[in-house]
Amino acid sequence: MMNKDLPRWATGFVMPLLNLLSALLVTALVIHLLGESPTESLAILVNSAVVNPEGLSYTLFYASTFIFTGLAVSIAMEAGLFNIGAEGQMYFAGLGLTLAMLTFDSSLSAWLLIPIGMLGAALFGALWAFVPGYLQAKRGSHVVVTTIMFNYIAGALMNTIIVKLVPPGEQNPASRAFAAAAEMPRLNQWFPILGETPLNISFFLAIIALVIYGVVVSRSSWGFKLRATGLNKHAAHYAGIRISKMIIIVMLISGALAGLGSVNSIMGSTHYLSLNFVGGAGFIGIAIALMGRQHPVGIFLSAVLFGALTQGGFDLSLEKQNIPPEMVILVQGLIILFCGAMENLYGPAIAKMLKLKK
Amino acid sequence: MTFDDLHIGSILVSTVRNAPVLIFAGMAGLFAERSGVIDIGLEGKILASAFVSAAVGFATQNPWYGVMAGIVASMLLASLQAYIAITQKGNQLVAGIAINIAMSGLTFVVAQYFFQQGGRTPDLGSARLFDVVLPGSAAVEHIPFLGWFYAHLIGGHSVLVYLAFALVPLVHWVVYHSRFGLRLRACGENPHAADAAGVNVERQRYMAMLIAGFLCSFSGAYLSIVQSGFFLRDMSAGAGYLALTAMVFGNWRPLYTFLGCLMFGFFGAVQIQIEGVELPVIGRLPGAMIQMVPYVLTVIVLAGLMAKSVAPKALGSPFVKSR
Amino acid sequence: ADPKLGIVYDAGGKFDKSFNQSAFEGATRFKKETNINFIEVQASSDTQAEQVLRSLARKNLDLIASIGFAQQAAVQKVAKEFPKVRFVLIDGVAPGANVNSITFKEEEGSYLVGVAAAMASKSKKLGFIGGVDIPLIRTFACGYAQGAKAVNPKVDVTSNMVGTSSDSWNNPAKGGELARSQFDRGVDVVFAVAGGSGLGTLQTAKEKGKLAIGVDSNQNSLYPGSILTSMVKRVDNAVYDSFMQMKNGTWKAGVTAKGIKEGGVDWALDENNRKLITPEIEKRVLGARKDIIDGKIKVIDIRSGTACPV
Amino acid sequence: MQPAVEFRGISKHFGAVKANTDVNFTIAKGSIHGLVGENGAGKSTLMSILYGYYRADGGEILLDGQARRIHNSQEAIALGIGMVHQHFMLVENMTVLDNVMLGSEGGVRLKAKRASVEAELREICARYRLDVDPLATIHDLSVGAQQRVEILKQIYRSASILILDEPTAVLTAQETASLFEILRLFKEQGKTIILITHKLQEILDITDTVTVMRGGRVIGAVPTAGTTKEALANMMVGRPIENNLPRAPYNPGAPVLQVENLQLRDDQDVKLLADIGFTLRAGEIVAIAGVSGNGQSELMEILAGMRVPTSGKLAFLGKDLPFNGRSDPDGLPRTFRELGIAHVPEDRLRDGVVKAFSVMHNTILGYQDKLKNRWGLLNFKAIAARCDALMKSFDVRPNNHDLRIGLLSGGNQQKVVIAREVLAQPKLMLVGQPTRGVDIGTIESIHAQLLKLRDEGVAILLVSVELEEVRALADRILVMCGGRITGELKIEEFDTTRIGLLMGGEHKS
Ligand SMILES: Nc1ncnc2c1ncn2[C@@H]1O[C@H](COP(=O)(O)OP(=O)(O)OP(=O)(O)O)[C@@H](O)[C@H]1O
Ligand SMILES: Nc1ncnc2c1ncn2[C@@H]1O[C@H](COP(=O)(O)OP(=O)(O)OP(=O)(O)O)[C@@H](O)[C@H]1O
Ligand SMILES: [Mg+2]
Ligand SMILES: [Mg+2]
Repeated sequence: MMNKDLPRWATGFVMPLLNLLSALLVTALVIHLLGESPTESLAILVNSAVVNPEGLSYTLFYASTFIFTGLAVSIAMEAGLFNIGAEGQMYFAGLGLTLAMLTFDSSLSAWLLIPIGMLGAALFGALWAFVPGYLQAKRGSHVVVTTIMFNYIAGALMNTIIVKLVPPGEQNPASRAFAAAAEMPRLNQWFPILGETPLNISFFLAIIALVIYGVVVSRSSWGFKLRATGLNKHAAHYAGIRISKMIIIVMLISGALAGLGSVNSIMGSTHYLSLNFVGGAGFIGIAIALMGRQHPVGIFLSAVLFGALTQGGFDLSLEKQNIPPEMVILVQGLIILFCGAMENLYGPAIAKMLKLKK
Repeated sequence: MTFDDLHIGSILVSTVRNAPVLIFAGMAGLFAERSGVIDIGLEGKILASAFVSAAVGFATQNPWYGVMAGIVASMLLASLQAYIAITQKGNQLVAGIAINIAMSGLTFVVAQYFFQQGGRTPDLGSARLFDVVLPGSAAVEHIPFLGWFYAHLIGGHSVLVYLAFALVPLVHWVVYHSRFGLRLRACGENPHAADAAGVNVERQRYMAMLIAGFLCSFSGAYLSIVQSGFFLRDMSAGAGYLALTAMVFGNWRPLYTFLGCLMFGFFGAVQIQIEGVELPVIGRLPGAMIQMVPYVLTVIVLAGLMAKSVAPKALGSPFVKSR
Repeated sequence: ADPKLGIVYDAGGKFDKSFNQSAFEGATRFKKETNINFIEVQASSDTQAEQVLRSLARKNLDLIASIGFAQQAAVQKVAKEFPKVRFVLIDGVAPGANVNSITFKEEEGSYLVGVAAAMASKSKKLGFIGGVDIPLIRTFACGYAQGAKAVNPKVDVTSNMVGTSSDSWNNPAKGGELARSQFDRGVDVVFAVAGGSGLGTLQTAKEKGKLAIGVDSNQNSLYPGSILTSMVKRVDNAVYDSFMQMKNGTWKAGVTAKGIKEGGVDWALDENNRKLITPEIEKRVLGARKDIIDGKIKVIDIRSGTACPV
Repeated sequence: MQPAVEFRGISKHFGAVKANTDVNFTIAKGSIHGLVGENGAGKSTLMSILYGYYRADGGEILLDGQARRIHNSQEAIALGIGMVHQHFMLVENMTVLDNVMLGSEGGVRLKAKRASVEAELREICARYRLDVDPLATIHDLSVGAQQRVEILKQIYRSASILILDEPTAVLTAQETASLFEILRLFKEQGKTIILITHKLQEILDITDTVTVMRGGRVIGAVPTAGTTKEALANMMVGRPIENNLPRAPYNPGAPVLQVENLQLRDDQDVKLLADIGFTLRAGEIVAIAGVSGNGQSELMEILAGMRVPTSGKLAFLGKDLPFNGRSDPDGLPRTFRELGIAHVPEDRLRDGVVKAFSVMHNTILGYQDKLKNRWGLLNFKAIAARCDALMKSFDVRPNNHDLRIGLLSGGNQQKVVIAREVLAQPKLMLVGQPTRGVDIGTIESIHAQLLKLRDEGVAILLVSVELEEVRALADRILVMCGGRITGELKIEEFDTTRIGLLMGGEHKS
């Protein structure tokens, strides 16, 4: 209510910035306590994640995955569903993609393999979200609970399957590597300045997905129905929206989006399916959706921020002996805390200052 | 597979030992959510108290100091959550998730800094909480069934196990038969009504969150100073989420939540027992497949038996005075 | 000049009480003896592994030790890009003229501890607790069972896995719970191959007065009197040797599988478990050890595609 | 006169909105004091300040001559102030007993007190002739009964100053009458009562003095005895109110809706509707009168496609309504809307609007698919223009289509809903409680709209518990009780007593 009176530049720019600074301040304190220099650490972080072109490309590579998982969580959230299962959906989607690649990578060209891989991933991701969606729609089983369960189930199932895909004589619990044709074209072939980077066209796909998401959710009649369902089920029913169908469809889309995240991770980087390749990207998607307020621009910025942390924090731990890689996790948590949960921390203060000036 | 292969006795004892982590956290979540505050941050609180309990327990070589320090840590986190959810009227889900993530990082960083063992605390050794042996256990040990029942199912656990089980009727009483509980439920259902009736909604929610923090700390202490004897990074391993699931499963009611926790403990124990055992029809299941048994069963039970869960109506929405 | 050395741990980190830690110890030993420093980094994901290796390679390091099979693809790729940099891959095989791949015959060491376990067990029921159900862990389990059954075909081996996620290596509560449940079923010796979760197993064994077997490094000293022995996997030696060879200019690329004969795996006998290992056990284990070295006993490696015979 | 409450220079603003400006007046002890004014005049705000919800920006409140600062509801309750809110303040899944005890439990253990409180409640119920079972759960109670629980709460706490904010908005004539009986009893006991209502007849019936507010200020305070409805209305709105709106002569056309033998049972197989049958023709308004909770809501929901009947025949323009054996109404309202059935739901906040949407978005709710282009996109420029036109012609205030509709007053929300449904040019219009909680000026304009629609040949089915409204709008009247139609009257036969009997279940005589 307070914010209503604040100008947009304050709520949209100054406050998030202050929140981010607060998170960094706490981080700096921790770094100081660990006996390292906060300013140097920040310099390393920024340099590694943004200034250095190769680092920036890694930032954007991680961001591409996060955009997809962030979108997956966001779209479900618009319908009032809290999909905690992006992690499992992306994991299972990796299987769909991999099965497609293992089948076709020796016979088809890249132009066909990429769409097929995306389709496989989206399909399997959607499939993994279908059951929770269906149970929510038809049986009223809480989607939060079922998606958590489905994360665990995906873990167990994928473990069983991946072990079966290991080529004989290999140690790594992973499928065989795909043929070169099944690799997403990397951006460094057009922009050599990016250096050796896994950044690939998935990044553009992610941007396209953001735009489509933005248009569909806020400009289309389906998006209108989606949001109405999320905000008021009774009114949605009154408006003739088929709520159970909506829930199932939105969960399918959500799962498919989470699934597309695996295209970047697998076809864009490792080129094989390995155990636990998702590595928390699904959970980060929750943070991104919440911090980004389910808005395409917000999702993009949060995804890039988290990508930068993943990249920069890694270099930081490399250069600073006392800062373990786990420090990044703490910083992520702090940023979500300040920028996502306490977004209004400085609202009253700013309001007061503006009033005083007048 | 014969009946004996199932080792019912072992499963039951294992259930009793598995459940307390979930019971403490489940009851904690119940207080928070019954007051209207979503507590997805159980995981982070468990982890924080597990670490602090172990670290202080080790440093002082007294498990009870560890437990107390764990309580302080968990309650501090709960107050932060409360401050965000109640005073700041921020997003409760975000707050909880942020705390989970931050604690996963912080416990590692701090443990590493102090102990230099890769985010682990040293072994507590004798500073652990050990199992209580009921008087006369040795004497009755040899009586069939009754001996086992007395010495191993009822007896032979840590004090915290008894605390966990004793907690359930206590929570039930507080929620349904005390003034505090009446106000708690009212705040979670319709804070405006509570407010109009002269209940201080914010204070009530703060208290609920502090209780949640208090109870949740035992979950962490149980993990580190009872079950393991040290702290290890991310050792909560999803217990907070599982407890939350048990609570939703239990429809935000203490007794059913307790049953949910037992159910998870039980399925977990069954899963241990059937690993590697030749099952009728299916044959021998691969280890990883068996891991999913508890989760699949939960989904089935949720879809079949307890489809409709009714959350407290005001859950998740900050209380803003006005109509 | 001194060689520039680097070591890259995998997601477990250098304190995993498992092979990363062992590698760290080997490198540290080298440093102490030679006063030559090394750079160390942890790669948390497969994508990061490639990034790390590349950034180390760009620093013109002479030798990079990559610990863990997860880095296999990354080593293969980066080694190709930087033919002048040499790589040692532990636990995996990558082709390349500048790569030395070192794997271990975990089945052989496990066989030895299986023999010891079967002899020490009164109930003739043995337990195995693995972290995650992957081929490497199954190799341990199968070697262990082969050794045990060689002593007495009637010995029963119960096997459990902690879980399926990466948490499974950090869940001592579950590791302990699995052990309790196995003890309830009559098991009296348990072999834990589960990283941090295994610590819970060892501890529970001590608490319950049963025997446990440690893994990777010599864990006998953790709970003297209740740890029967440890299946040591000398990653430390592999790293130490590689660094030494680099220093002495004798480093060679290739593929090595280190078994007992090559000093890659072994059982651990020291003052901590001296009392537990009776002369008969010792005799039998040493006999088996000799037979394996002489090739009289061939322990099946399930990774070669052969099913576990027991 | 001894003053119980004195407002001195009270001001309160919310952002730019001046809800109360320099409010001064006095309420005499032991009197019933009426408070009237348009929607948004500032009545609720003033009472909220008295009850400690809001802190006034300026001015002071005197209780029994003493200046008091009331910071929260606890303090208000301690000072003997009780409030029955516009929207009931009850915890739905708790019993009456627990709701009464909430906040005044009298000890840590509930059990110790429960029995004695229950006995006391039964005693109060008997004394005040309040028909409430203390052990019933709130969501099982009718609206009227919930209202009685609110009163019960205040009696139990022996409030000496009782504020009632639109207590009669959802009550039937009988319920209102019995509420007033209780209020008179209170007055006899020396309690002070402040009554907010939009129904001027009630002011005349029961109050001693009446204060009129407009735009946050007090326009006047007059003894009730010396005033008339017209005079009050004039003060409130600033212009005379037309009571007899023009309407074309009754000339019904072809049947639009035919209902035969309609039955509805709930999950527990309880009969909610039985043997409903009637015909509705083009160009007529048929009103369904009855105590709320007697099946009217269910009937409306069935006709709107929001619920599926157990059995029965429903024909719209001669064709069967497409329930075709479905058990799930999911999506059905859309089909019905496309056939030409519009629906103004009785619970507008629950069903009729999405509070978090802007006014503009709410004007397309239910019609979103009609307005999309072939890409499925909505042209929000055009929709905004459409919305502006609509807001202008229905006089929706404030005139800003980007405002969240939740910020509009109930009356203005209602105008948006009605405008939206009228704009769809329906053949049948279902209207539930169109003027609940709406001020007289707005009632006038809503009634005018509905009559215009009728004159244009639309068939209108009106559900209202307001007999005044029924009399003002209906051509024919059906009375429902216990899920059945107990009688039918032409408007010429309008007779409050007879309708009252039929509403009570007295069968067609
Ligand atoms: N919490 C609030 N925040 C902002 N503005 C408010 C708030 N409450 C009331 N207002 C504004 O104050 C004015 C007075 O509102 P109030 O609710 O007191 O009117 P009212 O006379 O009770 O109306 P009604 O007859 O509809 O109940 C309105 O213009 C409204 O917009
Ligand atoms: N949070 C709020 N912010 C701004 N204004 C508000 C808020 N809450 C209520 N109001 C204002 O208070 C006034 C009264 O609101 P309320 O919902 O009580 O309407 P009402 O006309 O009394 O409707 P009804 O009694 O039929 O529900 C409205 O004019 C509305 O604009
Ligand atoms: Mg009002
Ligand atoms: Mg009103």
